[in-house]
Amino acid sequence: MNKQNRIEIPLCLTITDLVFEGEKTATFSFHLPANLELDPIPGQYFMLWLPGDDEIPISISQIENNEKIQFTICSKGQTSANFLRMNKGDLVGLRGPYGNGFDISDKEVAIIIAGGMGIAPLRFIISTLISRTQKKILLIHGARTHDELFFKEELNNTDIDIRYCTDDGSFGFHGFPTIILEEILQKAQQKNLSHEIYSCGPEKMLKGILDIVNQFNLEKNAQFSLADRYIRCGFGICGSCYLDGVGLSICRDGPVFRGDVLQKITDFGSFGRNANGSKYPL
Amino acid sequence: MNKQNRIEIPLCLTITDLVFEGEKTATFSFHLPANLELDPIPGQYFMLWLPGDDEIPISISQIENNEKIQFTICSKGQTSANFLRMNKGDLVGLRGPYGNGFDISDKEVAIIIAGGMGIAPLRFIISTLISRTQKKILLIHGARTHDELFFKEELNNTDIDIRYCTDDGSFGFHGFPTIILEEILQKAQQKNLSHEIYSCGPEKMLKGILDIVNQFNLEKNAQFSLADRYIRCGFGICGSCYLDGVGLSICRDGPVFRGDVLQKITDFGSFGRNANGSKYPL
Amino acid sequence: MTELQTLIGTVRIRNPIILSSGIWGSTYSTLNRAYKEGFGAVTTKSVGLNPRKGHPNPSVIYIPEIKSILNAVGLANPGYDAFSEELREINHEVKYSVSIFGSSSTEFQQIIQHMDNNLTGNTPIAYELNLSCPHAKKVGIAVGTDPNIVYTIVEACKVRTKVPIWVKLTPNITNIKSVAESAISAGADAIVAINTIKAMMIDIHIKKPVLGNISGGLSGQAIKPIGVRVIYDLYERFGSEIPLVGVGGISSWQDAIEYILAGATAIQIGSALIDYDAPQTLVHNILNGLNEYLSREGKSFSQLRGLAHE
Amino acid sequence: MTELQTLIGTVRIRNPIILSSGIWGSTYSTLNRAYKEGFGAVTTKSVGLNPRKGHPNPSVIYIPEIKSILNAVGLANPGYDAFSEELREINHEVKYSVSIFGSSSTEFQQIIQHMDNNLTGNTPIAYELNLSCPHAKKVGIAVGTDPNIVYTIVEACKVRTKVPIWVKLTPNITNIKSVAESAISAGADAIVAINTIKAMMIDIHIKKPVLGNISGGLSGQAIKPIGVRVIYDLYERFGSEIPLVGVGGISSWQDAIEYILAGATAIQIGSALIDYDAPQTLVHNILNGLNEYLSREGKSFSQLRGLAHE
Ligand SMILES: Cc1cc2nc3c(=O)[nH]c(=O)nc-3n(C[C@H](O)[C@H](O)[C@H](O)COP(=O)(O)OP(=O)(O)OC[C@H]3O[C@@H](n4cnc5c(N)ncnc54)[C@H](O)[C@@H]3O)c2cc1C
Ligand SMILES: Cc1cc2nc3c(=O)[nH]c(=O)nc-3n(C[C@H](O)[C@H](O)[C@H](O)COP(=O)(O)OP(=O)(O)OC[C@H]3O[C@@H](n4cnc5c(N)ncnc54)[C@H](O)[C@@H]3O)c2cc1C
Ligand SMILES: Cc1cc2nc3c(=O)[nH]c(=O)nc-3n(C[C@H](O)[C@H](O)[C@H](O)COP(=O)(O)O)c2cc1C
Ligand SMILES: Cc1cc2nc3c(=O)[nH]c(=O)nc-3n(C[C@H](O)[C@H](O)[C@H](O)COP(=O)(O)O)c2cc1C
Ligand code: FES
Ligand code: FES
Repeated sequence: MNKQNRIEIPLCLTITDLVFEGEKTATFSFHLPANLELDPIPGQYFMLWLPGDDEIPISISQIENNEKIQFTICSKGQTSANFLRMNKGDLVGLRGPYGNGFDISDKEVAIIIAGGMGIAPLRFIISTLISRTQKKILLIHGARTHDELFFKEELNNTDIDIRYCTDDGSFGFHGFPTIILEEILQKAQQKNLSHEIYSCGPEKMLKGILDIVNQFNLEKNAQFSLADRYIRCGFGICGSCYLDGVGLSICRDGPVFRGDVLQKITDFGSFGRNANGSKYPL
Repeated sequence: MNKQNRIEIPLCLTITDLVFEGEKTATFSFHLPANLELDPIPGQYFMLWLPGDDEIPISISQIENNEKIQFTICSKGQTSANFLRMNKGDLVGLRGPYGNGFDISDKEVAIIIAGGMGIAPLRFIISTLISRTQKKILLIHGARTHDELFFKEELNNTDIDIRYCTDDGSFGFHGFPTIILEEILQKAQQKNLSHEIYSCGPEKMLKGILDIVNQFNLEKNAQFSLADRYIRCGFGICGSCYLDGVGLSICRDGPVFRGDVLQKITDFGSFGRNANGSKYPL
Repeated sequence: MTELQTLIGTVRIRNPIILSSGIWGSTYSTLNRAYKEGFGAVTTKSVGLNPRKGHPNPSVIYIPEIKSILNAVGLANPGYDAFSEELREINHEVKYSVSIFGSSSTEFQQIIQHMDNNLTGNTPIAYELNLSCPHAKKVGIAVGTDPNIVYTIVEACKVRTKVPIWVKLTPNITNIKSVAESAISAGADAIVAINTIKAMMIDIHIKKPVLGNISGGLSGQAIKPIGVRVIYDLYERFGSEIPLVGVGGISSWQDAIEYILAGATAIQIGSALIDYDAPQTLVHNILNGLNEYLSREGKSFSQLRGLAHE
Repeated sequence: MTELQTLIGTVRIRNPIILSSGIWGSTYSTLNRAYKEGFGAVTTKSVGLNPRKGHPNPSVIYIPEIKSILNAVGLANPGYDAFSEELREINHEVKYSVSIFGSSSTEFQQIIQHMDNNLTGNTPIAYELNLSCPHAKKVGIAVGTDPNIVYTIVEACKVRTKVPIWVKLTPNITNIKSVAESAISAGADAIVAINTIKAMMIDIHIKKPVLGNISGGLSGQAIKPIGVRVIYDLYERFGSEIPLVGVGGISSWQDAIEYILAGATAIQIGSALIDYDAPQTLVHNILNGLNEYLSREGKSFSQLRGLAHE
């Protein structure tokens, strides 16, 4: 088992801060007790329990000093919507960190591709790369529309290169981030730099990215966070989140996988499974 | 809880050696697995399980390198008698070490008083004092008869001063070891040396010793091992071995007590309790 | 700590932490000591008609991996006659209850009558009927899983004494609510739950059960989630109709509160004493934790009961 | 490791370590993977008549202090129809049994009949009837504690299929021997025990039960001594009349041997998978430990069964 410290039994903490990033998205802050030393890795997630309702997996959006931890939640259904109705001071149960996070790697350039809510876990890897490495960082940040380009201001305040794109053309490039990725990789082939790709977003988009990195033989240097599946236990026991093919779990073997592993996952990008285990097309 | 390593679930080991010390007394050797690091303290005991029969408390008689451990068992009733019928290679269950052992103390002279089987745990404190301190050691070794002065040869091979006594006069002084103790303490008063007294034997004898050390105001420097009571759990839970007065247990607070504590034990030297908890006169 | 005074039916104790039966309580000295070290009340070892030496050893084994104890002491006790003499020595300020086992209602009556007569100077706060020991023949669980027998025994005890009758139940049962219901309708003044859970251990070298009695009962942290559920179910069924004393795996103030929120009026502690050099530390930690919790929550102790049901 | 081949009734598996129901086994890929990683056989997640999303989360909580899991998944499954499609994808060399739950004998019959028809290419080694889930209404424990209902269900299943019927029992019962007896006399080919033990957990800050379903079942190391006793009791009563599959808290080769000595023919493992990055390590450690033990003891595997009873 992972020797990392982990909260297993939901720890109820009050929401110390709640900031709306958009109409249906907010960032929640909590103060972790001082002695826990969880040292989470970007890409890892927590199970967030809304008492009386349900518990959902949410990536760590940011953590400062192992203490102030943030989650960014987008309203997608019952529980996530109810989260957005909570207030500062309300109690939420936290357990985690769970899962396999992003590797920092030794490559010279980090290309980060965020689709929609996928920016949340990537925000954490971006700040980690900035503080711990000298890498050149390029962010391709896509969303449906301008309002959903969360953390724009915060990210603009860093030194990283950012390329925005929106599906509706309301800001930045009008189109999918995958198109920009392809361009960039094409140019990069000419230069002699090594690249590591970090991505999170809808599984369809990740599938598109995988196809592109494959063309460039970069699948081993591309990391994907699959944050779009049903999770129950978080530690690989219950079987709810296993992917077809070799039988890997999102909750424990993932949510971050490298491209060469993703290729063996036969339902990647095509099917998900809901709480009862039946398949639905993505 | 005591942070000492301890075997809690009986660990079955083969008897690697079995040496008769007398007609009804034998020393059993076992090899402890290398990684346990039990570091037992003289005066502590183990629970020795004879499968199919019962489990009895037996003091550690000797241990070498945290590995070769010895117990000296005297046949007193069913289980101890059955132990003496065992052979090399037979399996015995061990759990321990339990209880509170002897303090080494900073006194210049160690007076050791053994009555009968009481020599077993004292053998271990003697070897410890010899190897770890420069103390002058004086052993008063009493038994009913010559044949029951166990470990005589081994102890004669050390540098310590030994005074033998037997109830029947068959060897050494004809009389109780308490008489010798009194003499020694009287002489010691004249010299300016500090004394620590270690004793183990029938409770009646220990009572005699307590009365004597009291006269010399040495009760705080006298340690007594009460190895003559019914023990069930070994860790202070079940209530079988609690002594009257302040409510101390033999199994966990003892078996070694200092004289000033013993004074508060109202049934010391007068009553014991059997397995059902009823009192019997000692 | 007046605010932790607890009322179990008509019985008032200074705090809700009670020493459970079979831990320590075989002698007047340990009962005195436990009370002195802070328990709100103490329970004696279970006593029966005749002296009983209990099962052969090993009879009490600690399992560190799960912080639990496996025991088959087998209700060792000196018989009610000798034991009532022992109990006469208990200090008068000590609040104690006497745990009793028996195989029939007349046996229970006989013991209670004798205790009533002999303990007039210092009456126990309750007789706790052990209808739940899982490792002794014909008594304990043997009488505690049949609602009719439970009814008969409790009723028989109630007619014999004015001392409150508490009934200690077993979790080794399909439906604990039905025996609780019998006990309550027969007049029980409180339900105590749970006793240990049937369990055993086999040594793989000797290839024999470790306990002298082969099988025994599991207590300690492993059974806490099981005990909490029993109390929750009983409170769900009976509400505040009957006081509930929660026991099973409690070793911290958080555990104690969990039982209270589930519906317990008070709690008992047994196996956790293994982790403390003096139970004083344990009891004080729990009382301090409770007090701090209450002031953080702005609630009185009695307001906590059953809150998890709301 | 031919020497670890195990016969459970007429079913031969390559080793006696089986993946238990509800752990991993929701998809064909995990069943394939578990078999590939060394299990002698694998059990599917329990399947019922209709799709069921299970209880709200939290539904699976790990309790590190006692190395145990509290769960109330609530028999989430896609229904027998979709699930039989899933199972058709299982590799042909994989020995698997299908765990089934239902609320009546006709429900069980319907599911079995469908499975029999759909899985002709790769027949399961057994249908394991889950008469023991403690946290779902009307099924599992609700039908598994009444000897008559158990009889009816098992008999109904036996007439419908040639595939062996294994019956998984609950320890949440006063007398497990009587339901086992019913199952056996109705023709059960093996008894599997134990399922989880009713339990719950309350959060003291939120003052609510943690599990979405309020109450759930305890599994993992805490319940090992309880499971060993159940197997010991069943073997004491039925001897080698019926194969017994021991399950509950097994996480090492020593645990596996303890169950075998108690009377188990084979064992299942669930919760212990939490401690391993790959179950491969766990299964191999157990198989190696077993093999070394057997050669030290100079015994064959089948000779070990029930030795603690001699
Ligand atoms: C590892 C991981 C990390 C995640 N990180 C974040 C994050 O940082 N921020 C964030 O807002 N969300 C994140 N999610 C997604 C989030 O968990 C889901 O949005 C949430 O569980 C939906 O719950 P609900 O009750 O609101 O929706 P439901 O009412 O359950 O469903 C509403 C809709 O969402 C879909 N859905 C159901 N379950 C999921 C699911 N698990 N994931 C995606 N869609 C689902 C349904 O198909 C349905 O269309 C993450 C998911 C995973 C697996
Ligand atoms: C801490 C401790 C350390 C001990 N160390 C040793 C040791 O190193 N070597 C050794 O030979 N013995 C030692 N003993 C004593 C030993 O445990 C007993 O002799 C043994 O338990 C008797 O068991 P039995 O079944 O043979 O006797 P039983 O059949 O139980 O009793 C036979 C006789 O012994 C008496 N008796 C019963 N139980 C005990 C008891 N626990 N202690 C003393 N007498 C008892 C009975 O009253 C009876 O007279 C120690 C005891 C204790 C408490
Ligand atoms: C060594 C031991 C002896 C016990 N003896 C009794 C007893 O005599 N009567 C009784 O009602 N319960 C007895 N019990 C059960 C406890 O009172 C309690 O119900 C159980 O241990 C659960 O609580 P715990 O987990 O705090 O120990 C005994 C428990 C242990 C460990
Ligand atoms: C998360 C989880 C889900 C389970 N689901 C089922 C199930 O669907 N059917 C079943 O018969 N048992 C189920 N069980 C019980 C296990 O199969 C097993 O009987 C129990 O966990 C004890 O074994 P263990 O201690 O090795 O886990 C489940 C257990 C867990 C932990
Ligand atoms: S959520 Fe349980 S296995 Fe992944
Ligand atoms: S032997 Fe159990 S308390 Fe001492």
